[in-house]
Amino acid sequence: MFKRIWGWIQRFSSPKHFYDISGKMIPWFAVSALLLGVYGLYMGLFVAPTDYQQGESYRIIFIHVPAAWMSLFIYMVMAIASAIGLIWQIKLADMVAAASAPIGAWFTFLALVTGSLWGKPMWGAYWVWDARLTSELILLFLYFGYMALQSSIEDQRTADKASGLLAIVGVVNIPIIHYSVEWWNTLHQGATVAKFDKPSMHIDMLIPLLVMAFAAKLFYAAVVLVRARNEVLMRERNRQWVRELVEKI
Amino acid sequence: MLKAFYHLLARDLRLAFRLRHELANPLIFFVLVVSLFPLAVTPNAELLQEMAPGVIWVSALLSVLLSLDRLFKQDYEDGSLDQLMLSPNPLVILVLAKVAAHWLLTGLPLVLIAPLLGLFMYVPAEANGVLMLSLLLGTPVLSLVGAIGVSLTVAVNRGGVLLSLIILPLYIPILIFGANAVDVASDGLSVRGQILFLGAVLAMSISLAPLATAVALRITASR
Amino acid sequence: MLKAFYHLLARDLRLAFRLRHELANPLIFFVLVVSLFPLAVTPNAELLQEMAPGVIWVSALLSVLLSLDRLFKQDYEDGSLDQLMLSPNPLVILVLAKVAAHWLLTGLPLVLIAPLLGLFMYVPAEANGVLMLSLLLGTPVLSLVGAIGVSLTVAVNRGGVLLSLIILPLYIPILIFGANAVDVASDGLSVRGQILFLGAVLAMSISLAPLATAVALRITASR
Amino acid sequence: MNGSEFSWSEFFHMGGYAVFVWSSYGLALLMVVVNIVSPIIERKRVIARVKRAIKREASNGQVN
Amino acid sequence: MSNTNTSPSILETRQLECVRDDRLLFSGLSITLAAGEVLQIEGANGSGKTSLLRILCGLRRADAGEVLWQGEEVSGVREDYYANMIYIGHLPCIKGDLTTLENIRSLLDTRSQSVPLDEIDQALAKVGLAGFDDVPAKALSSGQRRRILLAFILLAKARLWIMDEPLTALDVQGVALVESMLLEHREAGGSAIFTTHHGMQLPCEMRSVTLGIQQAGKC
Amino acid sequence: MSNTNTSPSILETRQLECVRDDRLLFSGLSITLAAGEVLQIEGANGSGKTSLLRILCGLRRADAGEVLWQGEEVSGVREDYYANMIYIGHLPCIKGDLTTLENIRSLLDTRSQSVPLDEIDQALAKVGLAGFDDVPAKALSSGQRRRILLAFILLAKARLWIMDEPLTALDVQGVALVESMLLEHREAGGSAIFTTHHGMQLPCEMRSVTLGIQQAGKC
Ligand code: HEM
Ligand SMILES: Nc1ncnc2c1ncn2[C@@H]1O[C@H](COP(=O)(O)OP(=O)(O)OP(=O)(O)O)[C@@H](O)[C@H]1O
Ligand SMILES: Nc1ncnc2c1ncn2[C@@H]1O[C@H](COP(=O)(O)OP(=O)(O)OP(=O)(O)O)[C@@H](O)[C@H]1O
Ligand SMILES: [Mg+2]
Ligand SMILES: [Mg+2]
Repeated sequence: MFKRIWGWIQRFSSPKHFYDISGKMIPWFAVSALLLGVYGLYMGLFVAPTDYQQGESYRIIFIHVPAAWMSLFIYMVMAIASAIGLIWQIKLADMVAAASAPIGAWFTFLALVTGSLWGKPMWGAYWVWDARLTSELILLFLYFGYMALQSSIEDQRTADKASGLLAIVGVVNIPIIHYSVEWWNTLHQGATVAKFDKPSMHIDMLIPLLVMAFAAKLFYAAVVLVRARNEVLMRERNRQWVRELVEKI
Repeated sequence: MLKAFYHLLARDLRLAFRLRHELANPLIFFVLVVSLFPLAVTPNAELLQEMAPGVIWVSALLSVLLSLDRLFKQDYEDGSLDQLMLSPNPLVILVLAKVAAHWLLTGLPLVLIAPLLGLFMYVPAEANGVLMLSLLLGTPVLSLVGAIGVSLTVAVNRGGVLLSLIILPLYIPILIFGANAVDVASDGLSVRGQILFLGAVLAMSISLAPLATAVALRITASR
Repeated sequence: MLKAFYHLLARDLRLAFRLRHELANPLIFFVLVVSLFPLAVTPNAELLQEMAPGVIWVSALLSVLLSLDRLFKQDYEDGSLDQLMLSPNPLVILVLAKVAAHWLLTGLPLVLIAPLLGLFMYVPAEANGVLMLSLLLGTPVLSLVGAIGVSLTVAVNRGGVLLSLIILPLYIPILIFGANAVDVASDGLSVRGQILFLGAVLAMSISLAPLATAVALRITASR
Repeated sequence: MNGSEFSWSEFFHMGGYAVFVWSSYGLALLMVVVNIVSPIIERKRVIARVKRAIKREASNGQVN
Repeated sequence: MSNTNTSPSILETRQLECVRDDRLLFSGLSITLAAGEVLQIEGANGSGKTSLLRILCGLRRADAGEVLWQGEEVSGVREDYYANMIYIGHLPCIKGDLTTLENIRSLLDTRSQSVPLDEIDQALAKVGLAGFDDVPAKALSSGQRRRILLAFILLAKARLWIMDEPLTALDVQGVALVESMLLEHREAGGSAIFTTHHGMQLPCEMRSVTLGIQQAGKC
Repeated sequence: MSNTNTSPSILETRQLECVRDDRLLFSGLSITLAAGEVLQIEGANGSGKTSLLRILCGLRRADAGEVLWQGEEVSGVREDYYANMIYIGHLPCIKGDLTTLENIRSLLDTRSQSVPLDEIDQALAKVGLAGFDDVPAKALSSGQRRRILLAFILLAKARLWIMDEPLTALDVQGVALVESMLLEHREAGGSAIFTTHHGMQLPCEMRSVTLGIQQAGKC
């Protein structure tokens, strides 16, 4: 039984098989991300009511919150994939991890900037040293570290393992960072920062938010597959099947 | 196994004592960086006192960070690291020995001199004790976690800044709790929570970090 | 001669761009170190604003310091430095080219990102301009003076901390005037004096430091 | 919008928060575009590289 | 031959493969080394000799195939393998700040061996470093530094020597010294694998494997 | 002989002395090298060959004596000397991150030489690196890296070659290549000084100076 599953995993995770399957999956993800995104934007920009406290500025939420969620989600994906790659020596997992990092960094960056842009009208400052903000900034650095390590080691196999180990160590640290920052903030912080007091959200706001979040996930799925396919081509460039495939393109 | 630990520790210490001036370097760097702040920010006593815990902790952190490549860099470059990996002893033990030597040579001196700097920066006497204690618990974690980073970057030329990029985010919790403990102690409050946290992190890093470092070293050696 | 300058500059830049990630490293280090302070000291806006000029300048200084071994270390270790010294072109020109490349790769990015960090640390908008200007005048001096130090220590293994020891004292005047300019500008006063001083020091170091560096390199090569 | 007549200028005005809201959305759009375009460019580069390698090996093979 | 487990081989490789960057360096490489055998790995620059030796030591992972120590997969018997094998690579493994004696001591320490001083002195004399025992290694010339490693090899008393270009930087006497060391080692039942570009003449039978020319070196 | 200023010597040393740490490596060393002459510096490990070559280049200062380039003290005619001399030391001078081509280009740049691409390609082909021109040097084996230097020597067209252990890491073909390079260079009227431990057979007359044995090598 176990053997069969293992065999199946290995077959599926063979780069060639992945390349074929993912080629078929990408259009589906891309199209549904597009449809959901357009629908979410429509709902968010035209249908959702104006917030009585924040006015129209709150509409940033439909970008900001999905981006922030994705930034955490993608890091988790990256760390889990790295662990799989490191423990079971599945190359495909390493490729997915490597492909995820830049996307995750982009989402983190987006969350930071949109949060900043939101912060200016809300708090009167682009940046405050709030716990959540600070940990998001640190998350960005964790991504940068992963990518820097990945790209500075020549040997691909070594690079994968080294940066994978870093991703795992980082994931152990994320909760520690999270709690320490939170705790630090509550100790230090008086009234300087208006905390996000979460408004009990209007259903018309919640729906576009969730739709956008889902669209972001699908978008990630599509992009990560495209990137992973690139990695497959690059790393398997000496295999016969890649050569045949490339000749045809 | 204990013998292997002891021998490697002794070698690293001997090597450091051979270059006697090297010994003092992280210490001097620490003192220099701390003393940049009164110059750059303000000589005002009150403000200095307020900044002191943070500044001292940041400087300690930076000087450990900068001395990290002592850990494996040379051994890597001259091939001794290969010999270590080919030792019949478990790699984890050897890693622990090297980290212990590193801490004795960099962390410990910082711990010992910190109260003096605290004095210079107007840290109250009772908080000065907490400063030492927090560094005593925190600096070994810096060495232990740093070892993972060094072993990952040792093969990368000019890895210095890359190392900081990788390591600094991981250091942040220690920094926050360490500096905060001193801060709170200056206000005369209890610091039990912070100290317990630092202790817990230390225990965790002693048990996990050498393993991760050993794995990282095997990855690095595979060139 | 100009061609030699240009070629060497181009080589160093090419080498840096080859390692694209390396490019960003001093910058990221700078940002990381600056952001350690709010974490270690306080997130309080007022206090941060007061510390900001000093903290930003100290961090800039440290990140230039740490990137200094980029200047000659590798060239020394792989023997390229010997080849440079055996070049028919005057060594001073070659030194200037290397320092120029170093500044373009580390100092300039710091100058460009500093206003953003100023924003994070609540530096007032008008003082932010002065921050940039002071760094623009100051960071080349850091590279120029740093080059002397590196060329003296490059032959010493593990020279990192030794280097700081030699260089930091020389950096202190720049630090004081640079940070002070921003400080004064935050209070809305004129900073003409400070800026003139920084300019004068820059002019002096451009004309003298490369000479000193060339001499130091000849000494170092004589192994 | 809530019932009141919809006007595009009001929509773009975003109740005075236009700069913040639209730059956020603009940035998000930019990020989406970059994330679509850059892997596609990368793919072209990889394929070109493999093709070059094939060519080089073919010519080397004749020499040997 | 490589499949008979009963052979008294001390080191054996099965279908080793090594790929670097894009190029296949070797594949299907099966070598059997018995006690008392000396094997030279030959091959042009870049043919993969260093890579092969690092794989044999377990420092690098092969892209396919396995390395067996006395019939068992190396990763399973690491401790035993490393206690009986010694590897000398391209790099000097020498600390410039330690003296010759201290260098040897700490190299032996990594193998958990402690050797009495007079034995070390003998070995130093044998490799031509008598009188240099308290000179810091950085004040030695490149050839003298390599000689420290020769003393280390003598003292380690390992059964299998794996040496990458042991003749680097050695003068004529140094080369003769290595040759006589290998002979003695072989006579005592030890085995060795080495690479060299500079003709080493051993007056004993010596097998050799050439990388690069035949794609699948067999012996 | 060493005192006749009219001799057509291109490099000449007078009463050179070198002391390292406490030991006198050589003293009173006077060498004259004419155009078209090849000189081998011999000596056991640690006899001071590297030190001597560095002194000849002006990288190290002699403890006594002087080095003359075409009859004039080197420190006075640096520019001319360095434009006509090339030194290859123990160290590779190679940047792992640059490609073979870029490495050669930047080595030539330090000499302010610009060489057309096809000439570089020819040189690369000659040293056996054809097709490696866009490979980063760190992905080359140790011997391949040394070959980049050989191409550099060919392209630099210097009149005097000073080479410290040029055969390091080279395989048999590599050694033959260096030999033929030296021959051609000599035929074209160039001179060379080199050290090597690994017998280089030049079918031309070749002088040699041995360090270490006679305290004051004269010739
Ligand atoms: C640079 C500034 C900001 C950053 C880095 C930031 C970061 C984050 C992060 C990381 C999350 C996800 C938290 C989680 O799921 O655990 C989040 C959620 C959220 N943020 Fe921000 N934020 C910023 C500014 C703001 C501002 C100014 C507001 C509005 C006043 C805001 C409102 C929200 C809301 C409503 C959520 C969803 C809450 C939840 O899921 O619990 N953020 N933000
Ligand atoms: N770090 C590396 N990354 C990628 N490829 C490498 C690396 N090191 C070596 N190679 C490649 O692997 C091949 C074999 O290298 P290796 O060092 O094993 O050769 P070698 O037989 O020891 O050569 P030499 O005689 O020159 O020492 C070389 O052709 C080189 O291109
Ligand atoms: N950095 C140094 N400091 C002090 N003494 C040194 C240093 N380098 C070399 N020596 C001494 O100088 C002597 C000559 O060294 P050198 O490197 O010139 O020898 P060599 O003839 O090139 O030897 P090899 O054949 O081993 O390369 C050696 O005996 C050594 O003890
Ligand atoms: Mg080799
Ligand atoms: Mg020598």
